[in-house]
Amino acid sequence: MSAQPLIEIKQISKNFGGVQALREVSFAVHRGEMHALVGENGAGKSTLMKILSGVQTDYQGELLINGQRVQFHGTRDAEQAGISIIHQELNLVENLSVAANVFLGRELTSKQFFLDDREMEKQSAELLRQLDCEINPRQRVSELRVGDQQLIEIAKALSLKTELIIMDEPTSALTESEVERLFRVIDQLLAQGKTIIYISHKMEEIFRRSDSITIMRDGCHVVTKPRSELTPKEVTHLMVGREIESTSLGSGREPGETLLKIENLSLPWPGHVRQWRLKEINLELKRGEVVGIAGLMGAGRTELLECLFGATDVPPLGSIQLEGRQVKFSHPAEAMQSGIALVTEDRKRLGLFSHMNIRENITLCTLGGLTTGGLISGAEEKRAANESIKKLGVKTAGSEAPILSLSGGNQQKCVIARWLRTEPKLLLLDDPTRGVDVGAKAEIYQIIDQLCKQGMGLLITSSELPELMIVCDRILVLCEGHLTGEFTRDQFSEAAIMEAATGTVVSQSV
Amino acid sequence: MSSSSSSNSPSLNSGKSFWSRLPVELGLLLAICAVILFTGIVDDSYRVKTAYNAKEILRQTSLLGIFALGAAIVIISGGIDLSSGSVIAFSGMICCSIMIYLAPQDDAGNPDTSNLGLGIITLAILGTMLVGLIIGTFHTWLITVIGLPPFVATLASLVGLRSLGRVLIQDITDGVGSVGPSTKIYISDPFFSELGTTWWIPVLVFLVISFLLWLLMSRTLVGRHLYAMGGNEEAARLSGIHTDRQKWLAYCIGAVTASIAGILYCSYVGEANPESAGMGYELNAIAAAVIGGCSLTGGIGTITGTMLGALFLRVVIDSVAKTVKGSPDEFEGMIVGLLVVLAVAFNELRQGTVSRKVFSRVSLV
Amino acid sequence: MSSSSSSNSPSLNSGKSFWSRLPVELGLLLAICAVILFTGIVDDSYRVKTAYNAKEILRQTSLLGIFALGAAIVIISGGIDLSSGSVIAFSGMICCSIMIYLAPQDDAGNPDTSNLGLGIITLAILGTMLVGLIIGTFHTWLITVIGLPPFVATLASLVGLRSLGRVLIQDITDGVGSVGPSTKIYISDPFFSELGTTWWIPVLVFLVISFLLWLLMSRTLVGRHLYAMGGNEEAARLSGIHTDRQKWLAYCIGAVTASIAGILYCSYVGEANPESAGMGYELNAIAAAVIGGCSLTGGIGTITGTMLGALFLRVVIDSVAKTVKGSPDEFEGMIVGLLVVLAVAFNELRQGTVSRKVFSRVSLV
Amino acid sequence: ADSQNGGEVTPSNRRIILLTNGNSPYWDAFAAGANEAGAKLDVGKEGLQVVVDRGDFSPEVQLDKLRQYQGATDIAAVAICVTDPKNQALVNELAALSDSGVKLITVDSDIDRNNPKARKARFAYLGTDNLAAGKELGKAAKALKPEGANYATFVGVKSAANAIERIGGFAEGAGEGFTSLESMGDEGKTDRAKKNVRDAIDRHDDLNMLVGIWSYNTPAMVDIVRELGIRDKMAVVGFDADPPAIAAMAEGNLDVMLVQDPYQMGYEGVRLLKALLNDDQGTVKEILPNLGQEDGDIVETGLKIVVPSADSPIKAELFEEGTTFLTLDEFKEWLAKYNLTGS
Ligand SMILES: Nc1ncnc2c1ncn2[C@@H]1O[C@H](COP(=O)(O)OP(=O)(O)OP(=O)(O)O)[C@@H](O)[C@H]1O
Ligand SMILES: Nc1ncnc2c1ncn2[C@@H]1O[C@H](COP(=O)(O)OP(=O)(O)OP(=O)(O)O)[C@@H](O)[C@H]1O
Ligand SMILES: [Mg+2]
Ligand SMILES: [Mg+2]
Repeated sequence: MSAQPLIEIKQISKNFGGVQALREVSFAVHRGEMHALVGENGAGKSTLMKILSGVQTDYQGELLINGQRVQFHGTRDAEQAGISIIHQELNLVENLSVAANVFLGRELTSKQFFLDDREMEKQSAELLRQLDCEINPRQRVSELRVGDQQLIEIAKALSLKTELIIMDEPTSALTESEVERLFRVIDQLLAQGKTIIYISHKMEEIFRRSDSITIMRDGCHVVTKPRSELTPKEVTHLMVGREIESTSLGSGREPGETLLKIENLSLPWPGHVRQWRLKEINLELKRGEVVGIAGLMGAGRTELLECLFGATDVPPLGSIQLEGRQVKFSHPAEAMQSGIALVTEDRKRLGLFSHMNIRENITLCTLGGLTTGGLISGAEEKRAANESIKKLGVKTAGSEAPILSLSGGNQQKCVIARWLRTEPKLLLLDDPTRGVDVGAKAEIYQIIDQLCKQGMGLLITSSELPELMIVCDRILVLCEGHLTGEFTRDQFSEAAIMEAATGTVVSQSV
Repeated sequence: MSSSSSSNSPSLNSGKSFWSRLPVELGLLLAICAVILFTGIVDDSYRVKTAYNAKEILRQTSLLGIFALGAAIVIISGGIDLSSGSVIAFSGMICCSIMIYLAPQDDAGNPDTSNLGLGIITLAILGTMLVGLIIGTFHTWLITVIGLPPFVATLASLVGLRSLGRVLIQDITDGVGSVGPSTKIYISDPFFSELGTTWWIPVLVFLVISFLLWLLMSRTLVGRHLYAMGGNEEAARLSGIHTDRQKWLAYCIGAVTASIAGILYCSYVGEANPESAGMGYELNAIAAAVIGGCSLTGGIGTITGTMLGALFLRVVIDSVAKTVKGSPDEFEGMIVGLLVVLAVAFNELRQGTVSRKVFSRVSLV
Repeated sequence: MSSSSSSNSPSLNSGKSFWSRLPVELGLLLAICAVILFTGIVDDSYRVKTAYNAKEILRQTSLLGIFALGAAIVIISGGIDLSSGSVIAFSGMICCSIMIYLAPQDDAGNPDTSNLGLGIITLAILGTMLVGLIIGTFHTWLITVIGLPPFVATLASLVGLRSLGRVLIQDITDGVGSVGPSTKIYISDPFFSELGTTWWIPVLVFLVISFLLWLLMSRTLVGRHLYAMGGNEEAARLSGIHTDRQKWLAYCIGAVTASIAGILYCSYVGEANPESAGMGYELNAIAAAVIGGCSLTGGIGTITGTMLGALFLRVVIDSVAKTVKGSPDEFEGMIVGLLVVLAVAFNELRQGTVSRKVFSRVSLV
Repeated sequence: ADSQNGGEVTPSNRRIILLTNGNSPYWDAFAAGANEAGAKLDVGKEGLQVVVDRGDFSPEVQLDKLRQYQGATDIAAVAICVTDPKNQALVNELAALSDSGVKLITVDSDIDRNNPKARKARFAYLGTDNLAAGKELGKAAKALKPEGANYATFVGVKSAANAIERIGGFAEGAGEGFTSLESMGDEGKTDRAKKNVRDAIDRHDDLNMLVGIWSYNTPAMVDIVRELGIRDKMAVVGFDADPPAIAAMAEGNLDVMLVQDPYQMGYEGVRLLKALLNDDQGTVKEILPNLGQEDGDIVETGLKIVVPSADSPIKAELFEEGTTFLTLDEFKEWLAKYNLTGS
């Protein structure tokens, strides 16, 4: 590695009105390396990267590129200096076409002034082919799935052809196959001598390719070491500051009688070639059992859970039996009434009430029980909130703190707490650990295990197979809306499950 | 982690909840006092005729505040109601129509409104509020079933209701009594005219409505759900909140408060005149709500804030009338506009990043 | 996966882009034809005096359309401009003031506006457009620097500008000539009065402005960035777009188009009257834009759509005047309101889920 | 008592308020007269200030302002043009105001004279009621089209009292043979006014007379008639004399203007109020010679019928003796005398 580091971060601190997001962080990134950056939620990774990419322009400390001190005044400056970033949150304009988004802010023009859409479409098609996914560049982004949208973000970053590419949790919305493709692209980039800073909460990705690893905690830099000198266990330890007891879950669960029985559940998909988002799904869930639903992005996992929760726009066909009783929900409220809870996939958009504080977020669904004579009793509500906070170990100063002041993991715990207060028989978790750090993940697994032991039935989807294999007793595999496989713990194997998740796709499309 | 969050949160906590709760009301109180003080110094009428002016300002604040509260609740629930002005005009017309229908006839066969009696008046008021309820339901229908943006739905009834009123009043006046169609209905009943004129009646109505709505918004399930829906409608739906019912409630409160205001106005003015009554008042109401700290992106705002917002507006207008000796009516708009800007800018600064973020995200407001 | 997405995308594509591009304009065209047809059948004047009626409708459409386009661009950029009505009144006042200042004096020492000459008129027009530019800049300043929600900022100048105009016009008329202060300025110059009266002049202005704005919005960088900012301001900022400059452009276009409309209006009526001119026109403009398919959440809308929206409104109003024999001015509001609802509902159905999603996410609209 | 009291507090400036029913150039002439009087009679010397305050044709605004005056301490006297005589609330406020010691008169349009409370509230009335004015214009119209006519009336706010009275008076004065085909309001918007004329003409081929009720309606009618070139079949008559209307008559596009005398109203109003404030019986007697007798509290400021030239079919003898009959040139001279551009 060349002596002169590409990027030197020196004593950088950042403070958001009382929140010390970064405390005198300094480390160096060398040219041509893949530099992994890990840390808990709220460790300050994204903030640091925002500074590096000129999004955050006011901070203490200094930033050196090729030894020269730089001070960015905007993302443009960073791009000039050869830095591009894939942000953690999607930043796309949904009403514009794919091509327009890829070249947003750097549109190609003919005669200086007029847009050259044809050229942009051509080039973005090229970029997307690199990621080998054939999205039509003319398509509106709002018509794409989360996964494809994430790929657009990646294509956008690649289109800059910069020296350094920062990837802030690029895979949080991608499935295995797409991750594969991303890493193929990463290999190409590294081969071209580009430098990559890679942030993720997924250990196997961290250790897969990266040359060196930097660990952050509470806004401080803990250590930067070559990957060879670290093991996942050490990294986790350094991140969280304590051991994560990865005791094998699932031991000592004894499933009770049938809780949920689905027969020939189908969800029509008007105005689409595939016609069915879900087709003839059959599944059975017992009390005290955790069933995972695996599948590629877009397989229809969310839809399945939404069907059970009565949250779909078009009503599903087929029969759903809860405790032997036939049920048909036209509104989530009814599902809630009969003891079903759904922790949604997209926390920011569908889970949180960002204007409200932690207490209000936790008690929202169960206020009815906290009223005396029609009026909410403040004391009762506080008690309830604090109870949940304690039970789930939400790390916060108190129930009155704004929900946005929490880290991703703790926000997720609050959402789960909201639903646990409804004392559901059946808990639906749609990708509950997306963007949640290892520590919080482990805690959520524990919670899941406890709930299951208490006799609750859980249905879980996840974008990470290993996760499902840890927490579930059974795993069902969805593919293109069809149920293509069922595995019990003893049959769990990534290969077999991926086979089921993708296999039929091929057989269909040919 | 725990250490960090516990070290962050308190500061964050105090850093937000203090700034974001108190100040809207606090700032407004200060502003109001400042304006009153200024007026009292420049002009002596506040000193000489304190009681009279106080009563007058309170009465007018109440008339505005009553439907400003309605507007505020619609805004908090994440919508907007542009129709209040026309609802005021329309419901005034309805109220008077009911009264002349039920009124005893004089020997010329025309309705004699000089002495209606409590029964008829009560009936008229209830009837009018019912109409308000229907209008609110209609708005909800347009928004939830037809799927119109609230702005468009209420804009439509802003232009539609007034003209409907103008058409109806002619048929009604034509139908009743021997005189032909008229564009106005006069009510000379002394008791009815008391309603809007005697200062404490509107004030009382205002305070009662405020109290009820305050209870609703800050102490009940429904209120919490309205805030939730305003903040994040989709999440609210997925939390098992019947957003349609919530909207129905919000728009009905908006329309009914407006129709109550309409009754009081028409009692104060002593006539129903759908052509000019309440023209443009919807903007005053929205202004009051926004000054009172309601964010047009929904989910943010308080009853007390809106009350103070209305008071602030009226105090300013009165102060202009008192201090600008030449032709106050011309200067009014300018000064009101200026102070609205100042008041809202003030809140902005207080609420800081939070609302700033919200605004930047939802770019309409 | 790749194969699956490829199997979805084209269908998704054809399944959406067709429905979401064409129909707004298409639907409007159909609606317009329907209304015209209906009017032509019910009343003979379309058949007897076709040319005359056509010219008149086109002239009025242009007067409305010019500032409706401005409103549309502000809306597309994710804001809203409530001030156009007052800007129209104010700029009309400015235009006439400049003219009477520069006008030759008659023997009584009063300005003689009967023959101003091209020079003065051009100066007045340019001056007025400059004022429009200043107003737009002021709005941008309020929104970007002070951080007011566009609704509030433009609401403030809606009330403020009109009253400022009313105050200024008196000082100006007092200052010029021997006659005392007046609330109106009359311009009798025949050429100036041609501007708004001869049908093809406003139409030409309208078409030119439309073409330029169409180029801007659909063919240039700036337009693309305006759409981007309207759709997702944060994303636009992160992509290195100078959102503040974009906003400045949008609000200036809004204000300048309004001031051009103001000039034409005041030429059409031959007088400047800041008190009543253009009262409430801001809502017509917004209505035209919304009917034309602009979404108040920003990022969605077209120039052609807005043009058709304006045409639709005027055609409907004219048809009411033609077909309602009794007192059309009273029915107008009702029918306009109704048709606005129908038109927008129509678009809703067409655009289907996409816009539905948008609306549900951003709860204001 | 309050006004005295207020007077003691700030003797330097007490206001004589002249509250109009709305905003139109008609009231500019009125204001000119009032200010002229203020200057000539040097009211400033007594710490008085003449202020013209404008309504918006709705009783509500006048109510608000009347209450506002009661709340203020420096209001010495008020002259008001009542938007709506039938409105009881207005009467109550007027009574309250005069009870609070403020000198009160009405100008241009009076309260309902059969209402004792109202009549007691105001000291006197200066002007010509719109009903009479309407009648006179009606007669002129009759003279223009003796065989009768189909007419349309154009006004800002149809529900405004002066509109209702003028329209009613016109119908009465014109008598039988005259049928009203349209009565259209434009909310005070001049462009709407022109559109209304256009639509009315378009709707009724048998329409042959246009009647302008508010000052800006007449120019609007003239413009459209000129544009459509239907002057020969269309008789054009109207109230008030806006500058454009005067020009229109000069070029022969307007048959008759009925002109009230706002200038004199303003002047005399201020003069009377000043006299009342100083308790100067002499001037009061001079202005109201037969005060105390039947209708002694009414001063007719008179009407002017203005025709293009002497050879107009409209003749002086048609009208009440209170009404002055002028040709356009005479009228222009009269305007010049008071340095007015319109009336
Ligand atoms: N705009 C902001 N305003 C206030 N506080 C902020 C803001 N952005 C980040 N923070 C705070 O700064 C700290 C670091 O946030 P950051 O997003 O960098 O963490 P992270 O390491 O990216 O976490 P994750 O792994 O969940 O992405 C957190 O405590 C967060 O609450
Ligand atoms: N915004 C959208 N527009 C059109 N189709 C969509 C949209 N979102 C999802 N789909 C379709 O619906 C099906 C299910 O999508 P979805 O992403 O919910 O599946 P999923 O299994 O829940 O994936 P994940 O849960 O990992 O996001 C997919 O086939 C996808 O094509
Ligand atoms: Mg992050
Ligand atoms: Mg999903």
